[in-house]
Amino acid sequence: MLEQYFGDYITVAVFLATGGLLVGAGLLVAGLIRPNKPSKTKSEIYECGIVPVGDGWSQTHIRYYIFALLFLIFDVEAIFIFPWALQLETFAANGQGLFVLVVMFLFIGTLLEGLLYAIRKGVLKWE
Amino acid sequence: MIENVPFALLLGIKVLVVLGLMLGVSLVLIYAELKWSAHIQSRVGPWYVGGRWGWAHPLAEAVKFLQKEDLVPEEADDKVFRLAPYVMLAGTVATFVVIPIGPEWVARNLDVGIFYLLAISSLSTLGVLMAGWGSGNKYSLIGGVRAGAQLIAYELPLVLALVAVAIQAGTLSLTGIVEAQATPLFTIGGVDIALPYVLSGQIIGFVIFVIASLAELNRTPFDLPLAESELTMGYVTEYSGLRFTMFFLGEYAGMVSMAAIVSTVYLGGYWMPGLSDSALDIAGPFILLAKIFFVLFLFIWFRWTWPRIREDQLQGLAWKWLIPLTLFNIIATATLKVVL
Amino acid sequence: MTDSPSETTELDAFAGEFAAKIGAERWTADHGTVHVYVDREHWLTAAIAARDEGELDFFSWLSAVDWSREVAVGEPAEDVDNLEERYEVLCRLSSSTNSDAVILATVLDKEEARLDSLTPVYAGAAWHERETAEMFGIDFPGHPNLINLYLPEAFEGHPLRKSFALGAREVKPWPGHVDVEDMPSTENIEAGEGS
Amino acid sequence: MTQLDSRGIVEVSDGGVSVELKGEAMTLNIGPQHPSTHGVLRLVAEVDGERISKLDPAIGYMHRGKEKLSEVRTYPQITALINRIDWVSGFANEVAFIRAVEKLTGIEPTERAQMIRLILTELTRISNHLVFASSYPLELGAATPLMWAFREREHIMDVIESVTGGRFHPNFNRVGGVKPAAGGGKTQKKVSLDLPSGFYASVENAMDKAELACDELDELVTGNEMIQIRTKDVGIISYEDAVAYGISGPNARASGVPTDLRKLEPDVLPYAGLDFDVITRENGDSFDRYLVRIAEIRESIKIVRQAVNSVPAGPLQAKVPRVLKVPAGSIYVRAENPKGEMGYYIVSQGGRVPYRVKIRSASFSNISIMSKVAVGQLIPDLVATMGSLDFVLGDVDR
Repeated sequence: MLEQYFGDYITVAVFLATGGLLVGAGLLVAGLIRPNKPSKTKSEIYECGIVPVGDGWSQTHIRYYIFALLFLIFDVEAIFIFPWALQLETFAANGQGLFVLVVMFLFIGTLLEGLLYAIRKGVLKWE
Repeated sequence: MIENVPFALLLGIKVLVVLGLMLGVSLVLIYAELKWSAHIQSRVGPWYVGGRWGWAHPLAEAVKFLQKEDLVPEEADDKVFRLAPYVMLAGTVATFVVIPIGPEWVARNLDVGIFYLLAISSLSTLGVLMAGWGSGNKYSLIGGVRAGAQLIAYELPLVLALVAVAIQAGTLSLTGIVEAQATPLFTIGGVDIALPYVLSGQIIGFVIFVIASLAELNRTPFDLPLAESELTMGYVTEYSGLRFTMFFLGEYAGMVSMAAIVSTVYLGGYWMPGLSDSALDIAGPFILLAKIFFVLFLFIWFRWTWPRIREDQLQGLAWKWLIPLTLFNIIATATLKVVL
Repeated sequence: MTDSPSETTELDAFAGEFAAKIGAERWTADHGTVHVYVDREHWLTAAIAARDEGELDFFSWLSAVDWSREVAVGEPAEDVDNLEERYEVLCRLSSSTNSDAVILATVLDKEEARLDSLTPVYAGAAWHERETAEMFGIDFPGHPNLINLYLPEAFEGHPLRKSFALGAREVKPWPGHVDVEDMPSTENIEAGEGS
Repeated sequence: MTQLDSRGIVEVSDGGVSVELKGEAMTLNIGPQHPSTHGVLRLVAEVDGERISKLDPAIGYMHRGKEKLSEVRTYPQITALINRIDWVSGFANEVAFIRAVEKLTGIEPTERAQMIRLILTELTRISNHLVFASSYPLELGAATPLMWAFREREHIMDVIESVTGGRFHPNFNRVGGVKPAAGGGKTQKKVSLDLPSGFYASVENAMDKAELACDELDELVTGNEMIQIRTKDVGIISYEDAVAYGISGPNARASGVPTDLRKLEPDVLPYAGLDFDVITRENGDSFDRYLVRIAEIRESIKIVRQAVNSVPAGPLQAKVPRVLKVPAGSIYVRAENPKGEMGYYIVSQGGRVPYRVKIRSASFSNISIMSKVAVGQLIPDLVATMGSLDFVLGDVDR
């Protein structure tokens, strides 16, 4: 019974671990075969054959900030759509199809309007 | 019979089967890409290793990579750098949990199948992001950031395209979705006609899903995180030896899993018209494999035909076209579902 | 060939006209190549005039010739004893629409190798002047970024000066000994020293 | 419009939707060992995210001092030196130099040799542009055009090889004509090296294949939406900038500059009797530069087809003294290299070696504009612009 309940989680966990094990085992085998002669030059960062200038971790201007916000909004909304999608048939069978459709259209319409606003505001344009 | 096998043993068998399938198909895919791209470019491709048509070429490459020295740059963030391939591959392997290869053949038929897929497939992008950040290399950093941006932009079309499928199928379980596609829609001359979703209402969803999955997989025309001519090798610039191979393998295994999802959700998965359930138990995996390779052929064909687009264009495509289109697709599917 | 009389006269006429336009007195038009000589003080104004009055908008190249009595490599100049030591800076300008073209030239004393930069007039002169500066040691006041183009900053000497010896020729006189050098002995190869 | 507060946050005043962090400037080396720098060009870019705020090309990794080396070589020896300047179009490099020497000495090359030079120059141009048309899509991420264009280019290389004996560095020009005899020496019998048998048929075949390559490229690359959005309005060079920077050849013609030295310098090679158009375009963006080159391939095919039918009979070489001494004087001769204006300024003092040779190569001026064009571009645009300028490092550094 417990298996039935936790089986899902156990399966997923085992599969995740398998992926990790695959890498680990591969590296282990490779570690036995491969040469290991570290040197200063080998451990340098590759920057087209030139000694790197400055730090590789400088604060970078990523232009995806707004996209990330938009994404968050849409992704959360998408979660709300799924239950509705699954229950649509039941509602339709009960004769409430039109009602749930209109409700969801309003919802999606609001989303679209938000996206349209963002586009019109030039958020998606790279300056 | 299956009920009597202990859970742990069954799970072990499933893991081995899935792993074998994933690695086997990935190796065949690497070979197929070498050959297909060669033929697209009027070359012959691998020719010598293994005697005939160079069939052992991917194996030889794997052996070669095993012998390569494993370098970790001094300036890299050691832990993140080393952890990245694990995350990448773990995420990819875990996607195979829910993909059914026959009516009874699925590692675990999760109720939240589609949800699970979307969540777990993003994990490999996390691996890419870690690799980009951990390398301490500027190209890698830019590549990793690009990968993150791509995930953000194309996760939504993926999700929203699948919402329409969920509406049509009425379930999130992948086995359920395949069964829904096998359900006859109408009868012509006494023959029940069932159609995969690509032919019965989800053509827009299919196209968008394929485009978005190309972006998720960082395949051309969306291979910006690697972008050889701009960022030398993007997020894998600093990786060498087997660690690099793991990214390589992860990329191809990711393709296989994505192709499996597309085949299952839109092309009917293991199901084929005219075959009974018991026949599908045996033929199912092969049918699915054939569909997977059809999708993979599309992926490869696109890669060797098209150039790469720019990030702002990539973002624009997702936000201005794909997302509104998927929303429209949801509305259309839902309306049809209620009306019919 | 441009040596036919009619063409030469045509070219002469063009050269004379052009020299008048930019206020230069000396010009030559041998071998179909027009040289117009200006003073170093008028270098910049001559270039401006050449662009605006002469309608030579295309900047082709800028370089120099080192006239020197002592020559480290190669053959010395003709009549070397009476040679006046100098740098000749040359700038080729042409038209983008027709075949008009001149080489603007000026003469610099070796001691005062300095010349106004043409970058305000022709943006493309920037790299050519940097090249000339490092190769000949000529200074271009007014240049926005006069650093070495090819050579490392620590490099000493100016390679295209006639006094600059060519390393390869110092070691091996031409035609060199490449052809008569001993072949690597076969024993070494068999012993596997290469691997 | 924008104000920077103490946290480094830029606030846009219209409604405050776009609030973005201002990043640090990062110095990024692109090259010398980089897939898209065609050799060893190094671009030191200051980038903010992916936006380039300053670009400084650093050249000189391939500087071979050809001008200095020329001062210690006789004129025939220099020919071998200079066809290595732009190694993608080796033969075309030689033409301007050899014509300069011929004009200084007053030796008139034979008509047959001139026509052969013309044909080989045009074949070189087609081959150069095919290399461009194959490598440029690769820089934009498309790998297949490379193979297709190189496949057809091979036929042209075969023709060049069958005539000159060399594929990249023909060293075929002689003062007064073209290489007259193969073999030679004491033991071998002298063999007259004229155009090989089957030359006309193989040229015809190569031209058909080149045309096929153009058609294929049109289908695969030119009409491709993604190529177009990547290259249109990217890296725009205005007419004024083009001439002020000395940009020549297809790059200049894409900006509307009508200069084509094949028309302007009729006494270098006998183009006068041949019918062809000078291709110009207006926008000066990367896509136009690509289009100009594809159109020029077609024009060159036209030229070659006319030229092979009008190769005059006669000797390959004029009478030239055994030891070539060039009278004192200075001359500048330029010719239309596939990359642009290739010219040689030769100062002779009457001896066997020149006193000074100034080599004017096209790529040097062509890429000097990068530091101006690249500012404000994204890294992918930089690659698209750089590739569209079609430079070769040997031609930049000399």
